[in-house]
Amino acid sequence: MTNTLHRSGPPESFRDDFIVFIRNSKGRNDVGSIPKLKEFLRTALRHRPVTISQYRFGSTVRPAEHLNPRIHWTRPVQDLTPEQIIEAITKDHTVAAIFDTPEAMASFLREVKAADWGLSVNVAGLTAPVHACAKRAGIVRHSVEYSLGFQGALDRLPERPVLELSTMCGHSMVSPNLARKMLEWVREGRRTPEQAAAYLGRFCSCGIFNPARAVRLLEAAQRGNR
Amino acid sequence: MTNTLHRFGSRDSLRDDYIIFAMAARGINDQGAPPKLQTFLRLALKHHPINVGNAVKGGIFRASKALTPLAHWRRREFIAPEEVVESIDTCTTVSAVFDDPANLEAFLTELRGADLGISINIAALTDEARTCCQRAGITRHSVEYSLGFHGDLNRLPDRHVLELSTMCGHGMVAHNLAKKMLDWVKEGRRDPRQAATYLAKFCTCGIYNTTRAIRVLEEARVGK
Amino acid sequence: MQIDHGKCVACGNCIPICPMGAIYIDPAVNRATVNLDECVECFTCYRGMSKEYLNPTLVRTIRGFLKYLRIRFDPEPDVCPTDALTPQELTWPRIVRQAFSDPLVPHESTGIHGRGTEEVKTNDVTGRVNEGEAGFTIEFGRPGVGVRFRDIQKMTMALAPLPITFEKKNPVFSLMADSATGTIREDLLNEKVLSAIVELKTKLEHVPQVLRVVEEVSQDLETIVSIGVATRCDGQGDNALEPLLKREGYEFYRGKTNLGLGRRPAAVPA
Amino acid sequence: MHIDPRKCVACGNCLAVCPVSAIYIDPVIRRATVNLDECVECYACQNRMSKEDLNPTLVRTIRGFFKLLRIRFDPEPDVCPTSAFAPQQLAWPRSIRQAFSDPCVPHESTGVYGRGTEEVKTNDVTNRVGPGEVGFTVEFGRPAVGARFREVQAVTMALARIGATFEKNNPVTALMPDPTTGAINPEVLDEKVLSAIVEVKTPEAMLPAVLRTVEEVAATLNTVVSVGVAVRCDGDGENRVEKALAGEGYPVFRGKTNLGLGRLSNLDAQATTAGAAGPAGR
Repeated sequence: MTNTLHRSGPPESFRDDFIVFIRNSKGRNDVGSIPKLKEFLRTALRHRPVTISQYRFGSTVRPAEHLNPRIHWTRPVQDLTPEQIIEAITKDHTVAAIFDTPEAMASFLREVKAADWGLSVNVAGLTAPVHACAKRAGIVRHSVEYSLGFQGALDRLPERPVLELSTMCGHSMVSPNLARKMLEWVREGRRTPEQAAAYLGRFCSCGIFNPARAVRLLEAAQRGNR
Repeated sequence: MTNTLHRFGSRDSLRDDYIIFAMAARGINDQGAPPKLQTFLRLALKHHPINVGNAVKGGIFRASKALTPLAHWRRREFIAPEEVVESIDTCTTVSAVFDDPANLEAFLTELRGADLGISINIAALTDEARTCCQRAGITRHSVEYSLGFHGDLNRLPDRHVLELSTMCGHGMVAHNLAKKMLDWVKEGRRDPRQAATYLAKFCTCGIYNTTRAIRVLEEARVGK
Repeated sequence: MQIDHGKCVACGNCIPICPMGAIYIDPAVNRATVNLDECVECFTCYRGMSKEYLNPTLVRTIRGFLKYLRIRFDPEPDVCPTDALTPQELTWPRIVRQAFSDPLVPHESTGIHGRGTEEVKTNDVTGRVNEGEAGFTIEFGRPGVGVRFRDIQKMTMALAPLPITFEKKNPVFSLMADSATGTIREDLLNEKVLSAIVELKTKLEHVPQVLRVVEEVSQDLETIVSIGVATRCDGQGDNALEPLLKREGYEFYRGKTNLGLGRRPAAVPA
Repeated sequence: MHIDPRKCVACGNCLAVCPVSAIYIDPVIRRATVNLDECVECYACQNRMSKEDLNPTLVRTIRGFFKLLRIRFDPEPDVCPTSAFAPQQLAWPRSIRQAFSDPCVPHESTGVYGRGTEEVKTNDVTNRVGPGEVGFTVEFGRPAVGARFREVQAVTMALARIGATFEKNNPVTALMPDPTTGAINPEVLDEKVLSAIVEVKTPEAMLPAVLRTVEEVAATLNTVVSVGVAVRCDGDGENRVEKALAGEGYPVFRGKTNLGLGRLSNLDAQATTAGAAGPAGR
């Protein structure tokens, strides 16, 4: 599950993409961890995250089993409130909060450090600002896993804006074809970037798709700034 | 105008793609060239090319200047090849596209006999082109090898899109259009022949290989 | 290229047609709009799309009504229903965009249609590249990415000190401020074109050196570079370039073969 | 995945949704059809599309009438109007596709839970990668290309040859009859999955050899490989590997940082010590 490790894009395209997640380790500190996960998300909400999520459940955008045909005229951009996500946590899967500024992340990390839940907290994002923010919060980072990017039959990958959007679900649940379709729809004025980001986000089963970055990428690609 | 040099694809995906073109050298043998270019195309037409083109006027697939709304239900696919031949009035480059090396070889044999005295080139797999030449009794003069794409490669789309869009080396067939046609074929909104025709209309030189395009569209349809 | 907002009905057909992806529906005016900074004036939309001459108001009304019902017309993909694409008068330096992007506009400097010179396509007649020599075509911007002259200049400046000669009949050469250093005219550096080709000739033994420089500089460019290398074949149709490129680790199997059927008329001296 | 042809109305919405482009409208029967050879059983279509329960005949009639007029319904892009997906019962070895592709399903078929292991994400608790060691996650098939185990095996056998040790608690390792050879169970070699992650741990000195091996083999594959390199930081939060990688020209600007806030807390101290000493290869 390295689903947050390999996002595609040049460094500047990650300036608004920091995923802070917390998880337990089976057999070591998983007993009684669920209240801590909920507390983690409630704390995160005080620092204006872009979205929060639980793995295998999703974020504030979710698919629906039985839609009413009216939905084609009246689809909301958000299906659940953050509080509904927190209430829905019944298993001890990883939970995450996504931030679009290092400042928000840093202020959150300060509270995380103080809360001292004893579970593993990781940040997926640009390593240098994460290192700096952790230091400011009084945290010495423990380990790092670096993403070395893609190799092999690279001609099977789509072009940059499509890849940047589709790799925001590291599990590849966001199809490049769908990402490209949404890019086209935005360019054709058929949907707004916010709506398009919501459609894409509904396919990310862990809810770590960053809608703020998606909206920015969609707006940039809309005008042909590739 | 290296518009035929860099076609994207593996060796296997280029097995049905042979472009042969004729051109005269400025100031050396261009006087009186248009009739020779017409002869070149007329000879080519005897050997079942899938497209013939004039670099300044286009190939058999062309845009229409004034459609009637009925075109959305009924559309003419291409113009008569003879119209392309007739349209040659300047010293331009003319081309014929073959999808079968046997047809190319037969054409080469006839071309050698016709002795037009203008430059003839084949853009294709170099070893296949060489074999065709040898069988037709021709020793190749020079070769230009395509060493492929370098640089900021993550700006390029995926394999199927590139195979379709680079068949107009001038870049007139947009990646986005190629992708749209791939989707339309997948969705059953158009069949591969119709989709290949739309793409070919954007190639201003008439070197678009619709046979190969149809094959790529069919492969991509089922996710290969 | 511009789109006449008086005519455009925002059908969106021209959007995927644009090789640069520079056309979009501007949400503020709900009309197709060209991002002029990214547009390379290739005229693909203007020339490649078939045209209807429908009444814009009528089409907009129908489209608006259908949209209310969540229905869209499913048109032929290559049609502009109202002839809304409108070329603008191009002046220097913007006109350079069209010269390098629209294959049907001749480069004044070359006289032949297209974007380069005759390369080895007429080598049997011109004798431009001989045995023991290699002719390079280094192309920028294709497929479907585009290039600004600023990036081309990075390459020409890196190539200029090498034992090479730039082809003089080449359109990029004609835009150089100083061919000895490889600099390009200052006023063009920000112009974006669909494709530009730098041509040069060198001895076979310098081929690896040139290739290394081209690859190194390519790493730093925000565009695609495609490399073509040409040589003259011997009496058996063999050449020394092919094994050399294999030794350098290049995988290649496609190219352009000049059959050697062209001739100089007796009247023109060699 | 199967699509029920009696329900499908060929709206085409699911085509763009499929990460590996395995769904198409079959021109003969005019229904969305899954190319089962390419399908990786990731369930993105079934699990992530919203569903309506409209009457298929009615929808087809309306669509057919619209088509005559050259008009189409312009729907929400993530909706299946007739709930036409019909998951099939997956038998071995095909069941392995879903285990490696659907993130919502545990790895029960291999006896390992989760797509990979906990990697470095719980390194503060497990100490899986210690000072002077490097942990690699070599991932096949993502983003959205898919990989067959035959291709995974090409790399695992090469890694075994240079003496790398595979993480025991990993679903790919579980498919190796003998992990010292890197060979994978022949029954699954042709199975295609959305993503498979190979994990190895080596001493720091072997870093260049592992990277070179992966790169060389990756260049011969018809899939995409992504490499992650994990290290333990020192007391100042620094590590030598980052500089070494940057020196080799790798783009090391992004990654996953473990903040070191976790600790052992389970009451069963016996199980805890056994677990902490147990994992981590070698």
